[in-house]
Amino acid sequence: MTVTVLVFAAYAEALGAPEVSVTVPAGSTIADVLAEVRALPGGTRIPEVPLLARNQRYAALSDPVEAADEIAVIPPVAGG
Amino acid sequence: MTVTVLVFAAYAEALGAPEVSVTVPAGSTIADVLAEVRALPGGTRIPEVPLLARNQRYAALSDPVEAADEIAVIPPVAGG
Amino acid sequence: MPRAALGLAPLDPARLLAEVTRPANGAEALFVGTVREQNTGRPVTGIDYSAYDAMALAELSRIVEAVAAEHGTPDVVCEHRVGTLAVGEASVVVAVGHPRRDGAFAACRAVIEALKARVPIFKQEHYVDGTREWVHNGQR
Amino acid sequence: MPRAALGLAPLDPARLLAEVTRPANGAEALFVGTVREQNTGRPVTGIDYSAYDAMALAELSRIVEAVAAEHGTPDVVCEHRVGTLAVGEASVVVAVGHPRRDGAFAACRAVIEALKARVPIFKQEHYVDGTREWVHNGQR
Repeated sequence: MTVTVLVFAAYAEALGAPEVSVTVPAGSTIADVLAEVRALPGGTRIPEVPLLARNQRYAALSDPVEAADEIAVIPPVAGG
Repeated sequence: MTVTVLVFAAYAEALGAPEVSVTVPAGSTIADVLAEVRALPGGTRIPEVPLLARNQRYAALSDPVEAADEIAVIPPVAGG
Repeated sequence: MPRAALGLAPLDPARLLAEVTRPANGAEALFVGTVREQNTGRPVTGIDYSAYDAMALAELSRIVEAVAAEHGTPDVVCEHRVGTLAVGEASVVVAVGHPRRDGAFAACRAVIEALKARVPIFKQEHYVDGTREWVHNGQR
Repeated sequence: MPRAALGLAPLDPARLLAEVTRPANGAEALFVGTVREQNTGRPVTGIDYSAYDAMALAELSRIVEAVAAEHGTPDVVCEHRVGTLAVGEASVVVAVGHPRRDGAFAACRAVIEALKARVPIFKQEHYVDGTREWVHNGQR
């Protein structure tokens, strides 16, 4: 399945886009999606365990992913 | 010597005036002044050890008093 | 600079906030005390605040200066209102500007706590049934 | 009611303060974060704030609702600005109204701490020498 992944700030600069699509087998986890994102050009600038979100809530590497999910890889936050 | 004593709020109501004059011997302390104030009509509504000030700073019962001093007997505070 | 005031005019929190907002500061903390519609269960219609004016101003000035020195910022201001206040009106405003939020919160809190403990200001609550009562901070 | 917002328009602390001032409250605490003229010693000319907009608003809404429930007051509001901000401009305002000052301070502090830890907002500082850098709260 194809999963859309949102990236932000320094991570978007590293990947050259605010959003990327990756292909993973059905039954994959967020960890599998992240591995594909980190395999893209510039992807190694994303740490091995970044902040991750699924459908606008923080999520764990082990959480399952479905094709319709909005997955995000989130840089260290700076609000305030 | 004659000393002017300022009183406030419930204490002013008790004494019927915002300011009273009492006569004490030279060399007296604030305790001596307070004793005279408490001897006035209504004066026993002032506690034995109220908040006291001398020249607009908090003072102790044992502090000396001079005729020119501004002495105050201060009810429990309620600012804020 | 640290500044304290006591007066009859309505307080303007936005003006105090602007006063402590400077390029050196990254955080501003503001505290506003307002007249509640009830106190310890009794409906309140208003409050008369009075003060030992000269000493209250002197004591409040000493407080803002001490807190400013303690917390390392000049931007500590406090104004207290006196006179008759209606429910919802502000009786006191404390504003602090500080490089960091820890300092801003701590200094703001320090001013209001010292004010409540030490500044000779008095209040008489007016109740719905027409009675009035002197109340003080130790009763809370 | 608890309320959160994220937007490009300049923030208006006085409006948020008015929003949380109600007859049931005796205390209002306000926190304002502003752009400092320098950060870790480097002169700053401005900051770009950006966000994962939908999640930032969702997360901030969850925070104000949780803090309101925890501290027993509905009057918890927070607005965060995004876009390019100049030195001295407000990036965030938290306003809390509460019957008591302990609750007002604690709830106000809780919102800004949770926001800084959890809300997906990002910032890039612009320095006097023309360079820019992504910075984050863990660096402080």
